[in-house]
Amino acid sequence: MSEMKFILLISFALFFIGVYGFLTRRNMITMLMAVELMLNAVNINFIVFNKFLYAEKMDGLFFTIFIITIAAAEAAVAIAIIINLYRKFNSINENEIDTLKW
Amino acid sequence: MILVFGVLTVASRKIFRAAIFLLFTLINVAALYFFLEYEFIAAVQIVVYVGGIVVLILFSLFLTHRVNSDLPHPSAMKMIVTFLAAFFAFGFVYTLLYWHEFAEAVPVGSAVPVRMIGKAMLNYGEGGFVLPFEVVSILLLAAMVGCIAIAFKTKLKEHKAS
Amino acid sequence: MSLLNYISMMRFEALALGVVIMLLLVKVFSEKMNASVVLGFVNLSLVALLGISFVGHPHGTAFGGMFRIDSTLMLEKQIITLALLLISLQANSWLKKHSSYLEFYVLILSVIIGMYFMISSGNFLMFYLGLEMATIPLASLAAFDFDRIKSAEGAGKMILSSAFSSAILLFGLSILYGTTGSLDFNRVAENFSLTSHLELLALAFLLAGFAFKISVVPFHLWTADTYEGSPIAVTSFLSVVSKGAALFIFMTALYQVFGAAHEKWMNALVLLSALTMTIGNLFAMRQSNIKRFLAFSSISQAGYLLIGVITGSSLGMASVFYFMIIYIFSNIGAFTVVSVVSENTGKENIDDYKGLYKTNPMLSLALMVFLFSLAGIPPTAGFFGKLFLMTSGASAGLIALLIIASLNMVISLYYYLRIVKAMFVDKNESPLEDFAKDNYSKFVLIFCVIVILTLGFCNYIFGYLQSLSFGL
Amino acid sequence: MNLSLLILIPFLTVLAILLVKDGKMARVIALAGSFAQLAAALFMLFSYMKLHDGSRLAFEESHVWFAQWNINYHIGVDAISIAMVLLTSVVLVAGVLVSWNIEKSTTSDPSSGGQPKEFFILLLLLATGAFGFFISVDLFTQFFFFELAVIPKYLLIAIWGSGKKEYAAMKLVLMLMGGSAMVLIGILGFYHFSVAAGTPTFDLLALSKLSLTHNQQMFLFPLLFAGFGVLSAMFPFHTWAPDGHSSAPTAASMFLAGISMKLGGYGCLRVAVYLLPDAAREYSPYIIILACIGILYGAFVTLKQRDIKMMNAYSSVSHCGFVILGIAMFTKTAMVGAVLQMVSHGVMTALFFAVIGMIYERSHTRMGDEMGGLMKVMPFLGSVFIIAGLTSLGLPGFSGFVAEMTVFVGSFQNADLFHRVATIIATASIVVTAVYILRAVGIALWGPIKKIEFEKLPDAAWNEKLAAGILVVAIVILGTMPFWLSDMIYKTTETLFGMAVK
Amino acid sequence: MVNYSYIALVLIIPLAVFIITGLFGKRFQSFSGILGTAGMLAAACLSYYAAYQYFILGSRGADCAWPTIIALKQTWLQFSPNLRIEMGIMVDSISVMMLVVVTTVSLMVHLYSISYMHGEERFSTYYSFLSLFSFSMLGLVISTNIFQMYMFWELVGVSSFLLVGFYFTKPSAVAAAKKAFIVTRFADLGFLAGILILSFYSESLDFQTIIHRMMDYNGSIFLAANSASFMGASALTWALCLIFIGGAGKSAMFPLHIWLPDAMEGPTPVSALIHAATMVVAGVFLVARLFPVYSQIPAALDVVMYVGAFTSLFAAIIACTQTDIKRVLAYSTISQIGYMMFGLGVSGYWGDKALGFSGSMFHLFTHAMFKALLFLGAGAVIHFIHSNEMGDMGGLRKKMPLTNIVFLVACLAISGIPPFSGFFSKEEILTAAFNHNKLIYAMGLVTAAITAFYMFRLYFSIFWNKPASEAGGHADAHSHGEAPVTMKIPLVFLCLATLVSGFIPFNEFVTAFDKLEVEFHLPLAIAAVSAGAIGIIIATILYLKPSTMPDKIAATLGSIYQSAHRKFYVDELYLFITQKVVFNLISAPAAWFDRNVVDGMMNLIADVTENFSDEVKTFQSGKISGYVMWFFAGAILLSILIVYVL
Repeated sequence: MSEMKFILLISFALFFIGVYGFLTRRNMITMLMAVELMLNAVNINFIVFNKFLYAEKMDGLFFTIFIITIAAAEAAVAIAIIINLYRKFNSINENEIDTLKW
Repeated sequence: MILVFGVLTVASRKIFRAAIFLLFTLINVAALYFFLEYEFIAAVQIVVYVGGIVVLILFSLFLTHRVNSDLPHPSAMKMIVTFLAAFFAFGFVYTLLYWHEFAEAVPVGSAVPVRMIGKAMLNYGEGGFVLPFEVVSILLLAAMVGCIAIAFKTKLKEHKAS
Repeated sequence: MSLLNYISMMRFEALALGVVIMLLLVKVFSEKMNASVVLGFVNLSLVALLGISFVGHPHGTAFGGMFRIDSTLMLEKQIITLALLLISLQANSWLKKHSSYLEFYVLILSVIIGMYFMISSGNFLMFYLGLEMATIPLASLAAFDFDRIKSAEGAGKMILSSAFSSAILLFGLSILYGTTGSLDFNRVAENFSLTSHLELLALAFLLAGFAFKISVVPFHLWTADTYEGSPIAVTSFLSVVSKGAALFIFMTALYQVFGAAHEKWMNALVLLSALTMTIGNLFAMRQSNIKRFLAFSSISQAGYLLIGVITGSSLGMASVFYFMIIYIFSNIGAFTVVSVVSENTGKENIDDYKGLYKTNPMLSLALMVFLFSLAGIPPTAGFFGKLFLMTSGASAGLIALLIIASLNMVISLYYYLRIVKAMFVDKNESPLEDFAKDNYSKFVLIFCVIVILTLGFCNYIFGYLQSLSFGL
Repeated sequence: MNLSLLILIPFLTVLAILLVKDGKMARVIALAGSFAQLAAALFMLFSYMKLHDGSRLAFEESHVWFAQWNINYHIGVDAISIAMVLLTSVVLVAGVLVSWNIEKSTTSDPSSGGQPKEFFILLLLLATGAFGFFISVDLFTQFFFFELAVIPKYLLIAIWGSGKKEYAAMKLVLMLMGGSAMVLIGILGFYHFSVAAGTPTFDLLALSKLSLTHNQQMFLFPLLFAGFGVLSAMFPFHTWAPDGHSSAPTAASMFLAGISMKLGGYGCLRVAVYLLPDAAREYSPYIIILACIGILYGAFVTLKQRDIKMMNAYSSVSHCGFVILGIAMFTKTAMVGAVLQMVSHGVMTALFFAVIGMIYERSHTRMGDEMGGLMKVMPFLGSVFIIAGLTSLGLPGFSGFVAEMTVFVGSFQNADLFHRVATIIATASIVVTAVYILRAVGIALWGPIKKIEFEKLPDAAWNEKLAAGILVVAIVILGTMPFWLSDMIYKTTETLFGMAVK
Repeated sequence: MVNYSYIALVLIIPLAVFIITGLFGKRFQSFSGILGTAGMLAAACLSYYAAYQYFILGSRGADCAWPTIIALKQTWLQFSPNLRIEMGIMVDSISVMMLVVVTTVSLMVHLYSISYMHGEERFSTYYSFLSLFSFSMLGLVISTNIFQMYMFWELVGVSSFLLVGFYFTKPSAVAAAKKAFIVTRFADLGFLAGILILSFYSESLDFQTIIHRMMDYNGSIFLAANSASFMGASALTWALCLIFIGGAGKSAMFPLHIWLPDAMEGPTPVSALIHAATMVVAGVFLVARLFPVYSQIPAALDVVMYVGAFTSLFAAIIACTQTDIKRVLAYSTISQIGYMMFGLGVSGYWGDKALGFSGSMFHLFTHAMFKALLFLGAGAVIHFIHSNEMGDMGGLRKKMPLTNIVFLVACLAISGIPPFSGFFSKEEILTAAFNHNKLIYAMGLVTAAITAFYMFRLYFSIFWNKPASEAGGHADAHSHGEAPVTMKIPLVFLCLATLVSGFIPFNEFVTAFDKLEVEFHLPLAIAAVSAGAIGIIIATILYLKPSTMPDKIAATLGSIYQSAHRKFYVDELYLFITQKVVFNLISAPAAWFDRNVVDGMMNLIADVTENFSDEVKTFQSGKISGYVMWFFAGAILLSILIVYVL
């Protein structure tokens, strides 16, 4: 196994750990954290591909930068919304936030 | 290390611990970048993620959570099913990756200097990223406005109400 | 390339950005500005935006292929701008009362700028940025009904699931980057090979990401909750503009980037389309909240739209445009009625509409026209839209899918008729009283009704759309 | 003769009614419009008779509608469509007349009635759809009008109906739309095959020249035939009819049975059989079986009905079985019979529903056994009822006889046992028909007067007399002078099916 | 060729009267009676003139047969190039004879009804229906085309229905009208099927063409029709038998006779016209019309013969036990028509063998006269007594002398006593039967005896028996019993006809084919007359004076009497079939099936969709992780599909 594929193994694993976390967690903030894990896995992918395959250009690298930036923005908005939710429901547990269903 | 902390992040029942584990994971990822000689990305990772997002998350945790309370335990059944699904998906995806033959070039030894990044960032020709750069700035602005609008206006209203 | 040239190419983006900056300046410097002046200004500028879009035929690429423009893309932008204009007019009375109307416009204009960029993108990076820009501020907009807890809940569901969705999409993109070595549409298309399983995986993940935005089953579950929770203006924006923009770029991506794999995605989309129509309909059947109901109905409409996408022919694409336009008018029209009722009475349940015809005949008639258009009943334009989609499907030989689609038309008629029945047939002890409608909403309603009743008979519009369409 | 007039007149009438405020004005306009339409239809008939060599489409008109799909606004008439148009305009006039007092409808359900403006708009919209359907030669255009004629029924029944009206209306519309969905698939299938053949088209004439393979025909035919069959209440898709008819307001029942069911029969003949003769021939045994079941079974079910409106609804199922049977028998004579039966049943059932509606408005009951002796108090309505009944049971001199006999004779031209037995089974229904008609006459009109309050019921008013009169005249004209119509139709049938049919 | 197209007027006049009185009769109630009678008088004169022209001025053709003249022919409806319904006028011996019969009886009834129906609320309606009937019946007899005949056949049935149900407020009248129509309708089904078969093979609906083609032994058409077999009989046999069913229905042959006695619920003149003289012989006329074809197929003729003979005996027996005078007459009508039927059945086509045909037609003619007379006489009695029951009558000979005489004449005629007309016609039929089949002859003879018996039972019960004062009923004992003059004229006229018509040289005029030389067989005549005489004598013994004998005999006969009295339970059988089988075993389950199974299926589809919708809704759990779970599963499944499957 090449080095690249090994690192990719790690990043893929990290991605699905994130998925697992998202799916099992009840707390919205931990869900957000799980998403961050997934995004990090994607970042690693981009960096690794850029590094090992297409080093002559910086597409992957820039993509990573933008993902990080956007992740920040997304997290900010998400947290704003979550805090908003917390004010209204006094909880951020998804089990308790289900006035909308069916 | 990344994986260990990642697992801990999603498995920890104490929410703060989870956050700290996330922090460690992110730092480890940064280390990985560093190791891959992308120092700039590593730096960004540390600054934005560790310095920004995690802090934000911790901050929001303080706001929303009673400090030492445990997270509710997800049902075992659900955990197993989810785990199996995620694991299966992982196996599937990784198998595909494993059998894919990349035209692996020899890694270019030198690191990408920050200057090049800066140049590319402002280049508007082929291989330049000025447009995304601008766009992302608008995006950040908009996100900011959105956050402010939601967080502050509701607060104001509540104040008025009380 | 001169600056003028850039501006001409990016006229939508530039002007919208200009308006955003103006609004921010207003916000900073003169907080006490009269609301109706600002709203009028924004609406006017949207009209201007639409107007200048018809000057000249810009085409070309800029920024190293990251930005592309041609007549088709112009058309797509015109369509979503038109929709935004209608929504803006419809939302007028709601916004006047709203404390943060300035922020609303800043956000929604940023969203539409994101959409412009997304539509015009020639590169997955730009596409991703545009997509996020069209999502993140929108999530905060979904929470804009500060008083209603449902609004916040919908927004929370939206932002979290869209974060997850974009993570999946990004994962696909990263793999695509790994296998093809580029993010540029043309380069990806060149390097894309059907033999690589990994690339197909990337395609699948991308499809899932797109499907989330277009709210295709089973990636649709956030839709209903968010639609119900959001302010009506945002709901209509989500259901029309958001969906439309995503669909446009989806078509571009499928045709221009993944054309080589068309058999794969066609078959996949046939499945998704069938599922979407059916499940969307089944959900819609039992709804009691009209917004939620319209959400599900819009899910099933997405299924019909996919038929046109699947065909991969220029006629199919033209039908998608055509249906999209009709759908904009029908859906925004319907939401306008809902918004008028809800603004005046605060009621959103289908049961509240009982006996509406007795007190508000014009409003009910308008809603009936919109619903029939959504259901595809002649002589409304929706009939033509749906039939054209299905005809394009027929010329591509998607008979099985068409069978499902036609059966779904029957089911959908059932629930559209439920509302018609509530308004026209059911007796109500205390129907909603006759209330005043604001002029903007009236204008939107009349305009939508006229368009819906005449569009099907104006054959040149379809000809125009077809001239701008392309296939695989 | 400009055929578009036939679509324009009712449509303009709709617009005119939209513009007026007053319900009284609305009905006058509606009546004027429908008379204009009748005049136009008659004018068309005469000019057709003058010019016709009986074979080709007359007064053709074709405008490109959507060039991209080869959709044309293509209209034209031959004898079959002329028959249908005439039928529709006659029923339209009668329907408007019958609904003259819809404003103060006196049915037992106080919630129904009112809103005359809306009522006439819907009625004329429905008629517009029917006219358009009958004269269009392009499948797309035809389908457009076809669907146009479905939805107004929902509102007509659900708003002005009685009994379980909402359920019935919904069921009716959904079943009809189910049928139209099948038709749609069939039409799209046609389009698909024409695309495959290199000439995408919706045009009936062009499609008839398309040589489809056996499998293609076998695939399309059941969809189209069953789809249209739903509309013409083919067993087992007939259950919308009893509920729908019995709940609908009088004029809507008249339209439903008089016109809508004909849309189905016309479609079966004009689209399914015309375009797919080979498949039609292969499927015809199954269709014949279904038709026979429909005819006989419908008749027997009718026997058991207490509600006379329900009774007529079921009898429509039985009668429309003859249409299907005539088409499936695959001889020219039988097809002519099918068309005649459509016309005849259209007028007859319209008359029947009209008179049932009038009686209902007076007696406030539709249960046959709660009436009795009504002949004594309302001799005019009673006589009309009996005339309708006699037409229904196929009395010579009335239209039903001509149509049924043509179907029988035509069916019997098939020399094999199966067709013969089927014909005989179908003929057997005339006895059952006689039984239920006489039963209805016996319990509702004859016998002693059951309720005191019946004795003071008024007989028909002028509008009712006029409506019934027009329909009776139509029935008698058809019944005593069928030759002009049947000859015309025979020639058209020869042109349309000359190759395929005995 | 003589022009007979004026015969069209014979039809048009009643039709015009029907339309005028039907539409405007309300305005001038009483006038419609006069109008109707005048119209009928004109029609009758035209018919007489036609008969005069045909029989007296015209002559037999070269082949010794009376010519068949198509006076008028107009295509009315073209089914296919070969098959068309033509409206026309066919003039031949039987149609001319029928014209005379129908117009005569109809005229009498019109005239009679003016006073009989006087004061009825729906007087004009009555006359319009009568005219309608006359029109239809006349149309029937002059038909050139089998379908034309079928059409008028149906019209006749409807007019009968309307007239029987004239007193529609009486439930029994309603039931009788329904029964009459439905039973004949059922028979018409056979007629129709027969027409379909016959027309298919002969490729024509025209009587002359059909007869011509079917008479051609070696023609391909006859061979095809005769060789195509179904269930052991040839297509032609089937066709003829089916057509005979049609005739049997109208002519009330067993087992389709049940409607006729009930049809007496109608006004009595109507019974005289329709249910005695004209419509009920339509079946006989039908068989006679197609007789050349029947004569080719002996099997079919045998059916006609046996059914006719059995019916005549069967009905005669029942007639002995009935107490309602109109019912007695009704059964006697059935019995006499049975006579005519078996007359045809025993006949052949050529030469001497054709005696049965000629006799049957003769009997048709004479029967029409004396049976109409009987009914009108009975009508006069009923008019006076206001009751139909024999028990309410008696000793009326004093009060109604004229009626007494005409009734007696008619009774003697029907009993076959010379020199009254019945004797001649009956004798011919019996002679033909004797030559053909002895069993039938025996049955005929017995029937003749029974006929004489029940007729005189009737006669004595009305006019003799107990004295008038004891008779019940609602007659005003002091009133003058005789009817007004408009009722008397028809009685007298018909009585004269009954007296003289026996001497018409009928065989000269009405024959199957060529000239018929009839030998008079004295022994047979004696046998027939003595049979009648025996019947009369028994009746005289039993009924001339009031006595208990009849009851004793009835008691002795016990169940046989009882079952004859109950009409051998045929009605009950029908009732069982219609009520129990058709309504409860077919209709009710069918209705149930339709509501619950067929409709249930449709509702089931809706329910399943709705339930499915409810099920599906639970996906929308309101929980993000649930949503994302679906998203994730969808994405993975989609990728598996895309990568491996599609």
